[in-house]
Amino acid sequence: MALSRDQIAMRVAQEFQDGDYVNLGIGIPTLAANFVPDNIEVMLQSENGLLGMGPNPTEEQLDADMINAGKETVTAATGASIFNSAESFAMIRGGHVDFTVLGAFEVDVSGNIASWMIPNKLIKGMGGAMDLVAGAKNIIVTMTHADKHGNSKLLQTCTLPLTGVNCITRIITDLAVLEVKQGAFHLTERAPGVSVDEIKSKTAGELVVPNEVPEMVFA
Amino acid sequence: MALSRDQIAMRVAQEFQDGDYVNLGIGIPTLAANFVPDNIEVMLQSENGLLGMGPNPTEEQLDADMINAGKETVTAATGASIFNSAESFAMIRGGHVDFTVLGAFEVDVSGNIASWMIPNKLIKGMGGAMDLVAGAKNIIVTMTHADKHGNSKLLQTCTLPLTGVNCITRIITDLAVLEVKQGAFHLTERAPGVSVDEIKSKTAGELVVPNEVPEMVFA
Amino acid sequence: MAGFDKVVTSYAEAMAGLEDDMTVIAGGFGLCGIPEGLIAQIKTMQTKGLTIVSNNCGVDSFGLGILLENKQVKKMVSSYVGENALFEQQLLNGELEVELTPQGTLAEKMRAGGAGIPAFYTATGYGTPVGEGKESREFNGRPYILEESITGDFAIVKAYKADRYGNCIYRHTAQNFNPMAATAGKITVLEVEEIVEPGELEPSQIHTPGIYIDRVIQGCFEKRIERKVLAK
Amino acid sequence: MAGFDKVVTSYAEAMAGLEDDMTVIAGGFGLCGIPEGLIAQIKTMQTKGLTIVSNNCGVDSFGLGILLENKQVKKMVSSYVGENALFEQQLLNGELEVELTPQGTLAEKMRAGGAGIPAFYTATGYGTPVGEGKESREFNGRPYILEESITGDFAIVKAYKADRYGNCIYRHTAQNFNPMAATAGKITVLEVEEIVEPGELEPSQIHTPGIYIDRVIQGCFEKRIERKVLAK
Repeated sequence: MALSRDQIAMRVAQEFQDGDYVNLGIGIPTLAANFVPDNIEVMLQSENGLLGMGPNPTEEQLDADMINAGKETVTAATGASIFNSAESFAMIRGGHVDFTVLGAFEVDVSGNIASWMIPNKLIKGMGGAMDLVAGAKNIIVTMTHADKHGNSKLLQTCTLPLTGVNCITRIITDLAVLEVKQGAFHLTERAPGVSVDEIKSKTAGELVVPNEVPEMVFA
Repeated sequence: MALSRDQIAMRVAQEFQDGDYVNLGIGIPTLAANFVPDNIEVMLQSENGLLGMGPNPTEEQLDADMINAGKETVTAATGASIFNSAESFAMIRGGHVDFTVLGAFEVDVSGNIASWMIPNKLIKGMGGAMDLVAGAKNIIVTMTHADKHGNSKLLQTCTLPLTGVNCITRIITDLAVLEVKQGAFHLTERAPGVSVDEIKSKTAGELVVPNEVPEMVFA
Repeated sequence: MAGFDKVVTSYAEAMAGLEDDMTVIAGGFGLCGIPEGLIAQIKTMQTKGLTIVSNNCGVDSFGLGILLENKQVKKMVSSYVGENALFEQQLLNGELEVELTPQGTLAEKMRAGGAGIPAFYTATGYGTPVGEGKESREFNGRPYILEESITGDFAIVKAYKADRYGNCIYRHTAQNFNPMAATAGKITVLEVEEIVEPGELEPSQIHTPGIYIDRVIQGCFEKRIERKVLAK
Repeated sequence: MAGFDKVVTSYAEAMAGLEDDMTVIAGGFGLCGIPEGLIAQIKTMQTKGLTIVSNNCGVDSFGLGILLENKQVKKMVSSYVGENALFEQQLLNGELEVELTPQGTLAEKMRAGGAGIPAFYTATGYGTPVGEGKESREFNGRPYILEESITGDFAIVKAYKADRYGNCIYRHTAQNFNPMAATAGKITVLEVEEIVEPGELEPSQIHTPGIYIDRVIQGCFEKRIERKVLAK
């Protein structure tokens, strides 16, 4: 069965290693913070200028000067640092952030990603997404495998305006985990109870399927 | 009579206005700090990362972590700020420092300056001089009009490797004050008791001399 | 010896010299760390045809949004304007131009503008609409695009504490774009929560040295919260 | 959960992985704010053929000068080396290469290296020997030259206090090149006067966030003064 949003986030959190600096986009990526295994620690980077983002504040802790990149009120974790936007993106673009996790409208077999604009429909802007995909050491895209009309979001070539090129190497969807390499999606795991055939039918871009595709394991 | 080093510095200090941020090079320029008129205040920038340089320390104030760009021990004046080298030169190169005063081996009628290298003889390096002449709003060169062999240091074309091009607009020597514009040195003041003829004879580059050349006035 | 005392006592004085069609760089991220009183003063002045460089454009009734409402803005240079319905409407009507710029590129463009760097290369935006029409070049086998710096006729900046010389510190994440904006204005105006005497701020802890600041005004801030989220 | 604890207890551990012919970026200005113990460790390791990027090269018997003395340095990238007679001698002998780089350009090259900016334009050095062989281009009618960024296999940095996560602050003008050097090493090693617990440093007053730091070691500093000048 397709994973819930929480389950996708849970699978994402398995990627992290102790000591990783991680930037989580809005939506499912943010949920991953809730599922970091007990035996490791990651530090969350928020691109408005906070490294070591803590939980949302209590009413007593609430402070208008303490927000994250999603403009939500947050706290600073022990050992946090706070800095300006140029420093924050120096950190991101200089390759110092270990993981960026973000959502997407489309990803293609060349590792291109479209996540910020739907012409004539959505003109909100790219925020920090283009910087994040250009700079992070490892990028994970989380999204549903297909849109609500059943159309695949894993394409041979993205159709929407791009956020970045040749930058996506790993995708975690509600159905599968896939690597992007050598011009194809490589299926490495499937959601528990989801068949390889279902994944094939919902993947429009070239898909490489090994003989054995293990199910994801949740602790 | 030719000005002493202190007198050159005194004349330099007359250029400053209340509220100016000033970077003073090693030698005569540094002396100018001693002659800032009582009714104005300037703030000294030291390019190793100090804005608001104070006097040298007493034995009690002495601190190895508190030096200026000449590597001398100094103090911080009230209202000083301390920052890193990239910030210091952002300040300089971004045109935020009002005055740079520095010495030179040669200056020419195009406003070119040579101050850092004598081939096969002196290989100390340019330090911050190239940044300062490229960035400051106003640059004053202080030097003796001629070298110790009597050779003019105000040339038609510099012969030594340059520090910067088309950047010098004002020169204060032991004999005169000159503006550099339209491909010539323009004599504007002479040292008390120094004749226009002496200045002419010691200026190798094209010199424009007005009918009246007032003597410098010292308070 | 008043040369370094940059404190002004009225908003009119603070924004004196602002004219139609000027470029204004504004600090702040969303509604966090914005110079509320200076924005209100621009509204009062009714200056038209402004180009505003700011990561966001406030919300419909607060922050820079009030200048949109008042039709004073010709062009916005921003990375994200999704909180602002009026923005979308004016854009679709053709009343407003927008130059969408990646957030990190925007921050770096302001810094470069203040630092005398006219242009720099970045990988951000290569191969995307942001890179269209810009020079691209490879360094060490990777493609980058050339981005030019930004400077403004004015910069409006919000800090926590400043001394009379303009040396200032920012509080928590209200820092954001403010330090870069401060460096990039021909005239930089700083609105602060508290003015202190020179010497009260520790020199090596100052975020923005006073050399970048032309005027300092004591403000009074609402500090509206855009998304109040509390611990569960 | 030791992932963020970067404290090491021996200099051998601090500089582990340094090999012949590597590039080392060093913080410090003259003898101020230099990682004394890390430099001594490089001498102990006898690593040869090093390229050292540092504003200065110490003096003959102290700071980076001891690596010159020990003939471990193949090339220096510096802005000013006038305090060092040995330097001049090795240069004239052809034992040493030098790349003289304006001080501000050097600082910006390190910052750019750490910030993912492969190159930038600057007016500094245009029309001088520094600009020779470099691309030049006009922006707004003024000529600039293209300068490329610098990164190192190692960066060695000196701070005042750091927490176990590597967050640190510098003291007075011992800051200088250290923050930029810290960002530009593949492995960045921080030698500090005092190690504190995470949370002891105020987050918005941290000069270098721990993300740039790989190893932290408690040092013991002589802090030699290059030019002691006292008030008259």
